[in-house]
Amino acid sequence: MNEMDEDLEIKKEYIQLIVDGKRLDGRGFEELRPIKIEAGVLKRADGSCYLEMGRNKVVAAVYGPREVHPRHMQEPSKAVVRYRYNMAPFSVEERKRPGPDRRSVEISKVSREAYEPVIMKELFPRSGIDIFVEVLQADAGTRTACLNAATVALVDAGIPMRGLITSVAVAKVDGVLVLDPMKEEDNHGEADVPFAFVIRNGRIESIALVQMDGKMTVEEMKKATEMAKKGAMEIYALQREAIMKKYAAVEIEEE
Amino acid sequence: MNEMDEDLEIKKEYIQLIVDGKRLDGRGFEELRPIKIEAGVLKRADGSCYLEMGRNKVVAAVYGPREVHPRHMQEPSKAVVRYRYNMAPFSVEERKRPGPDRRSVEISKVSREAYEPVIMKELFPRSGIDIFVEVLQADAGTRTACLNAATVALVDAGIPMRGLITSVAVAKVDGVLVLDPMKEEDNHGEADVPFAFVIRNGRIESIALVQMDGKMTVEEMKKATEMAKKGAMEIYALQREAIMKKYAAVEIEEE
Amino acid sequence: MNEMDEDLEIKKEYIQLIVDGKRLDGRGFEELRPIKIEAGVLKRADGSCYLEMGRNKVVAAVYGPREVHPRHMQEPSKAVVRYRYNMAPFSVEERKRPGPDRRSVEISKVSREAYEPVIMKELFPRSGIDIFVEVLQADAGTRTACLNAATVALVDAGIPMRGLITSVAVAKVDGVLVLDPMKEEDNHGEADVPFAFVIRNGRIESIALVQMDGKMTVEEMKKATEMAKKGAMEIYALQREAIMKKYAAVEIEEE
Amino acid sequence: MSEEILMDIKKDYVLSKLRDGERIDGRRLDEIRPIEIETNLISKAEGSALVRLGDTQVIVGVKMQPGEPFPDVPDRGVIITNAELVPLASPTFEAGPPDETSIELARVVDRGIRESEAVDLTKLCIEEGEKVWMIFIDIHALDDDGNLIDASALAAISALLNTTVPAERFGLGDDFPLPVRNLPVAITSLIVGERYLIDPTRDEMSVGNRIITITSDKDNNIVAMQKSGSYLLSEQKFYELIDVSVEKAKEVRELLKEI
Amino acid sequence: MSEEILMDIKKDYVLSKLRDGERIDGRRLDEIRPIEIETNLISKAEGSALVRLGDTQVIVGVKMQPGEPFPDVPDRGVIITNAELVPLASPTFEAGPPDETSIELARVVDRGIRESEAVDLTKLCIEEGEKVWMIFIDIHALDDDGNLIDASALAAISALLNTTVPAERFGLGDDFPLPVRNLPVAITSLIVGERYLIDPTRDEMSVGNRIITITSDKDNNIVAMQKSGSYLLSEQKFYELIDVSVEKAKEVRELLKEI
Amino acid sequence: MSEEILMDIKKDYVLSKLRDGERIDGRRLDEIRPIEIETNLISKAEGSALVRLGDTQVIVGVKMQPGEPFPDVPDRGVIITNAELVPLASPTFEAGPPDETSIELARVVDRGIRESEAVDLTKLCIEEGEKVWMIFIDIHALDDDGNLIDASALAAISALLNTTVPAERFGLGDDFPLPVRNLPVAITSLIVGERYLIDPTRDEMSVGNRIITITSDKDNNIVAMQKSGSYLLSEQKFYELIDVSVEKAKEVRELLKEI
Repeated sequence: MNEMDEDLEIKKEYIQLIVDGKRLDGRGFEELRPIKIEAGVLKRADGSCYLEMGRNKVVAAVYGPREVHPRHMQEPSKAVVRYRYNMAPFSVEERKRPGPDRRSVEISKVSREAYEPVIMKELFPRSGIDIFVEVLQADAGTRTACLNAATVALVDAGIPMRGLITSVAVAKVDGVLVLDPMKEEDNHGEADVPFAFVIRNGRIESIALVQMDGKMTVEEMKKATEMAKKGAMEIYALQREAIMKKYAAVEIEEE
Repeated sequence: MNEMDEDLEIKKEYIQLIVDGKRLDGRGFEELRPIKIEAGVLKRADGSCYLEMGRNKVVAAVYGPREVHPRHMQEPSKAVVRYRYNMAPFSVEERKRPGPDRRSVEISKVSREAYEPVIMKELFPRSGIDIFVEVLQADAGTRTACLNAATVALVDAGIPMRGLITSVAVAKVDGVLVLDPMKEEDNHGEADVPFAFVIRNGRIESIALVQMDGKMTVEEMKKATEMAKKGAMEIYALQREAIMKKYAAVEIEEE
Repeated sequence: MNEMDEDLEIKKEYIQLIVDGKRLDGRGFEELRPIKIEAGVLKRADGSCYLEMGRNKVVAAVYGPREVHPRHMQEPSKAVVRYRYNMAPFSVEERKRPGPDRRSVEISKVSREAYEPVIMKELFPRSGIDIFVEVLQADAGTRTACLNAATVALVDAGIPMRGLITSVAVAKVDGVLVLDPMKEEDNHGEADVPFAFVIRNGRIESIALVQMDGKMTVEEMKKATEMAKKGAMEIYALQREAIMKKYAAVEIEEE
Repeated sequence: MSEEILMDIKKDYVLSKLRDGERIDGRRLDEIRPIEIETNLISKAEGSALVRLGDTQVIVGVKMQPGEPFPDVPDRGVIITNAELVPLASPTFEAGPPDETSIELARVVDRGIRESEAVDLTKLCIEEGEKVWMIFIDIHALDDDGNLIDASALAAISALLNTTVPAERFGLGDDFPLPVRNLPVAITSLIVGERYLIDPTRDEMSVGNRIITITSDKDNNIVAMQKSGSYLLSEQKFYELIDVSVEKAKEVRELLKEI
Repeated sequence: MSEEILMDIKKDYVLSKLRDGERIDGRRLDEIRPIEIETNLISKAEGSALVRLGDTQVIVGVKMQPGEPFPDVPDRGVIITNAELVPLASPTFEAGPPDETSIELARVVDRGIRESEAVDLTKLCIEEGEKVWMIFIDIHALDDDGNLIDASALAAISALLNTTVPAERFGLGDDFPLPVRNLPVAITSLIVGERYLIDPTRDEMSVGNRIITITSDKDNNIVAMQKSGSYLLSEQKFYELIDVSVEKAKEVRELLKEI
Repeated sequence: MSEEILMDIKKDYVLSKLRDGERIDGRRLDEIRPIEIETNLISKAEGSALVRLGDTQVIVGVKMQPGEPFPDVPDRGVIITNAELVPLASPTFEAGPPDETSIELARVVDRGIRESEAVDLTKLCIEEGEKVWMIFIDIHALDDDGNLIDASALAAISALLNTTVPAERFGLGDDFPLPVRNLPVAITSLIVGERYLIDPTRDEMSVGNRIITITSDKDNNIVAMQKSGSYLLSEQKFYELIDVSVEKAKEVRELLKEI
């Protein structure tokens, strides 16, 4: 059935996720998974990025500003931003049928809506800016990993932005809030809240994306937001570093 | 399989449908099911109608005359009429997969062809007149119920017509002809003949739709037509009443 | 699953295909199946052909040069050639779902690419030349049968060409090469190599199509090519004959 | 000359002839074009027939295989009718999923066969509620010179008459002929003003796609009807058409008896 | 007058009123339109509800049938939520497969029901690992005058409250009421500059599609959230919206208790 | 500068160099770009490989699961090969269902593996006629700088060499390495007038998409061939290409032996 072909996010049986005050992978509650970012990994794209966030492996590519086809999709006074989130069939435990499912359509929509107010679309009338992200391996938090990669790819492509987007989730597991949940915490946890923030002049200015499913009190939600902000600042530093490294490499090459 | 995803009209086992000269729901042979019609039930549509005919519950909406997209579908000298018959997934016993199947494509076609010669298309060159009907609950005769609702919605939308369309079916069950068959009579009967007539100046002028499946002699078919005409005149009175009531309500409001 | 809906070419169990130096149907190794060709079998098409090659039965139709829709598909300096290979649902043992599968998409592509350099496309800017082939009964070698029929239909339609295309396959069965394999030889054989040649001034000029699956040594492949060339010349004679017959018939009619 | 202008010229010609009570191909108003039926062309199919109705050509293949019955009729075979209007058959047909025309065609043909109970489906039960024979009737248009409906309906019943149930291939006993017990025949008329033309050609259809198909069976019962096209039909003409269609069907049915 | 100009005029009007802290229909900024809930309209469905939220109308039907459980939760029923934005409901909706708007709508409604554990799925196991009850929640928009999300979420939980599991029809014992144990309520706000409008109408949406939906349950837990639309949200406003949404949900929940 | 003019300039440049027997990147006519093979990147897949052929990058993942065999080979595993030319990999790729290019790519890669009998499918029967291992080979293009076919074919066989059958996960005994017993290698050449360029880059493809792929196995048998593109090939060149392709395949095969 059409309406079923998706990665249903099912609440599974209870598993103890916090043992002796530590998470299953030994991380502290406010600790990110290891992150690896490399800018400029693809030749054909105008900007690109490879990113690992824990066991997630994603690639982002940016094409544009370029012509928009078909023409009636053009906007006379600004660029059209597209965002396509896609999972490779082999990226998950059970092979995923190729092509968009309802989950990826939704993620693509909210991710695009996060970038639209940040990209200086008015500089490129009638143009298109395309952001493509491919999940090669998935392990919870793929949408946040992809948003982080997309930001680096956009900078790599030289797309002017009002700020940088940095994304991380907070989960509630065994009654406590934890930063950047991995697969087990996402599957067996009580709540998951992915955030994306706009960072400008080195500080968080606003929320570009927020979704949530699970159960949290109002107070927990506010605490989760604070926790996510701290995590985002750490990721932001790594995004900057990857960009710098690329530019440095280019400069060395150019000398 | 694509070609199977439809409500197959299957002849089921024999059930006695006429008991002591009466139909299973107590109706006489030439008696319609109870009908309820309300015009102007939707805000967004230009015209609308809610109609019950026995256990059938349908809503019709009319949009137009309005612009036609894409442009190459426009006709330079007249309006383009569209008709979309659709069943809600929960309208039938076994949940129906959303979207058009072969049965609804055919019903949409013959229904549109019934209205095309009646709507004064030549008054609205390059425009579109869209008739949308939704079956919320189905109980045999949905196409006739929808046609009756569409007529009221068209009048409510102020679309000029050469006459009004009124629709009713005749079935053959246990060897006799009955007007406006319900589900049991349709499923277990010997024949079903849906008609739509054009009524003008209070009398039936012509046949706008006729289909048939089952088995009938030539004489029975002629008798069925006469029976349908009588039924149609009764429905026509109710359609007029619903329209009058709406106008009266409007006039009262406007005073 | 979408990616499975196709006629998978599976290697089946071993069956002895050469008995006493003869093929199962009594043919010699370099002998074609009986071929029957009739030109001009359809009224509506601009050119047409019915062709039997063994138990294969195919019809080809050519429409054009004609207008191309939608317009953006037009090419300003030459005709657009389309080729659609399609199998009737009843043409194979197990009923085939209507519509294109991956196999027919590939066959359509390589067949179109065989005709594109042969048809004088530059004579018909902005036009379309459509070649449609329908397999009514399939028995190995349908793509070669269709190419042979398409050539006759193109001539029948009066489309100017640089040469005629003639197609035949060579298979390897029980270690020997055989011309024009039938179903059993294709299913249980070791290799299958369909060729299409361009014939001009009565001799083979070049290869317009070649595909291969199976296992062959380099030497066998060269020998297979020679064998195919000889078979193609025989088919070419029959194609000419069918065309002549049609013209003769036309002339007689016109007298 | 553009297709549109050509159609207008044809239309004028058809109408001017008709004013004198004549058809452009010289037929009487109620005359059906010559019919040829060839059966058993497709040995890979369980049954097949090619029908030529004038220059219109349709081939129908019947394939059968065991499958699940519908839950409400657990002891009966299943008929599935499908029509492909492949672009080979007409310059106006396009490749792609079935459009409303091909869906209507398949459904009108299907109704004639189903409602006349042409196939005795009760003989096609293999195991009640579990397994029955599925009959796939595939209509494949080859050349559309008008009135594909009647040609398709005729090819369908001809192919069924010619069908052998492939029981052996599925390890279900001996093959046996498909039990066909009725002979539905569809007659389509084109309505032109006060007149109607039986079995219209494509050139005649240029006056407007205003047709009605009336299918009747061996006992002269009406078993299916379909008014198709944007027009209004007077009751009087409707009655006339019923009478004449049932009469003409008898003529055509004689051909079926020879199969 | 073109649709675009009309939208601009509406937008100006909405904004000018808002400068005085007023809404064009006279509501307070945090006031929800009048709500009517009608249940049990569709006797063919296992549960159904029509919700009128001002002039917005949505009908939800619930169908149930036995099916296979997901392998990782072999003992639980399955919920499948689907939304059709049929072209009857708005001049901007088009026929065709679900687009991103209807997919998002279905998923946001689904999350509220799923995450609040509104239905006790453990009570819907028929045979562990083999057969469980499938719940199809079909959202059918009838009239989109703004905020289809809240209307749909309300119609969905209302229909579930009204659902009878049709065990008898499938030979699985006596029918029983669907075990519903929580009452999620979605509250959607439109962000306009420094202000927000709860339960926006379509005319109000002319200022830009910048909304956030916050769903909370009977214990005032947040169970689902969705920021939707191209805009940036300040942290301060986010916190305010959480507080007010949970409060407003309480009001709406009172209506559900009457079903 | 428009894409079209740019292509024309590239084409002129390629052709002018070629007149001197040179390639624009300095390679010999029959020289393959540097190859890097990285395996085992995707731990969620049963096997995986990333191939870099110059700047062209392709990743292939292999997933396995039990499934039904085809009725005519009830004791053999099933291979299903699929290619996605995602728009990330090239400005000319578009999202959507597979087009003829990606279908051809998948089928050419598939034929090389299938016909060389690279995987011993008889070792992948679980229960004859009921259950066998299904091998899903998913080709995912990352960067198309020309000759995706050879890169994909190489990544596919590399991923298979690296595949472990996940028997344990499905309760079917111990995991075991996928039985790979042949090493098909595809070599694609671009035909330019009287010459051919082995392993063409995208810039070289600007002279016209006229290629032929010849796949050979460890015993130097040809196992698959595909002429692709609108052109005519002389018999003489065909024979030359067969010889050189088999030779070059040997070179590439050495890299596979290191996995």
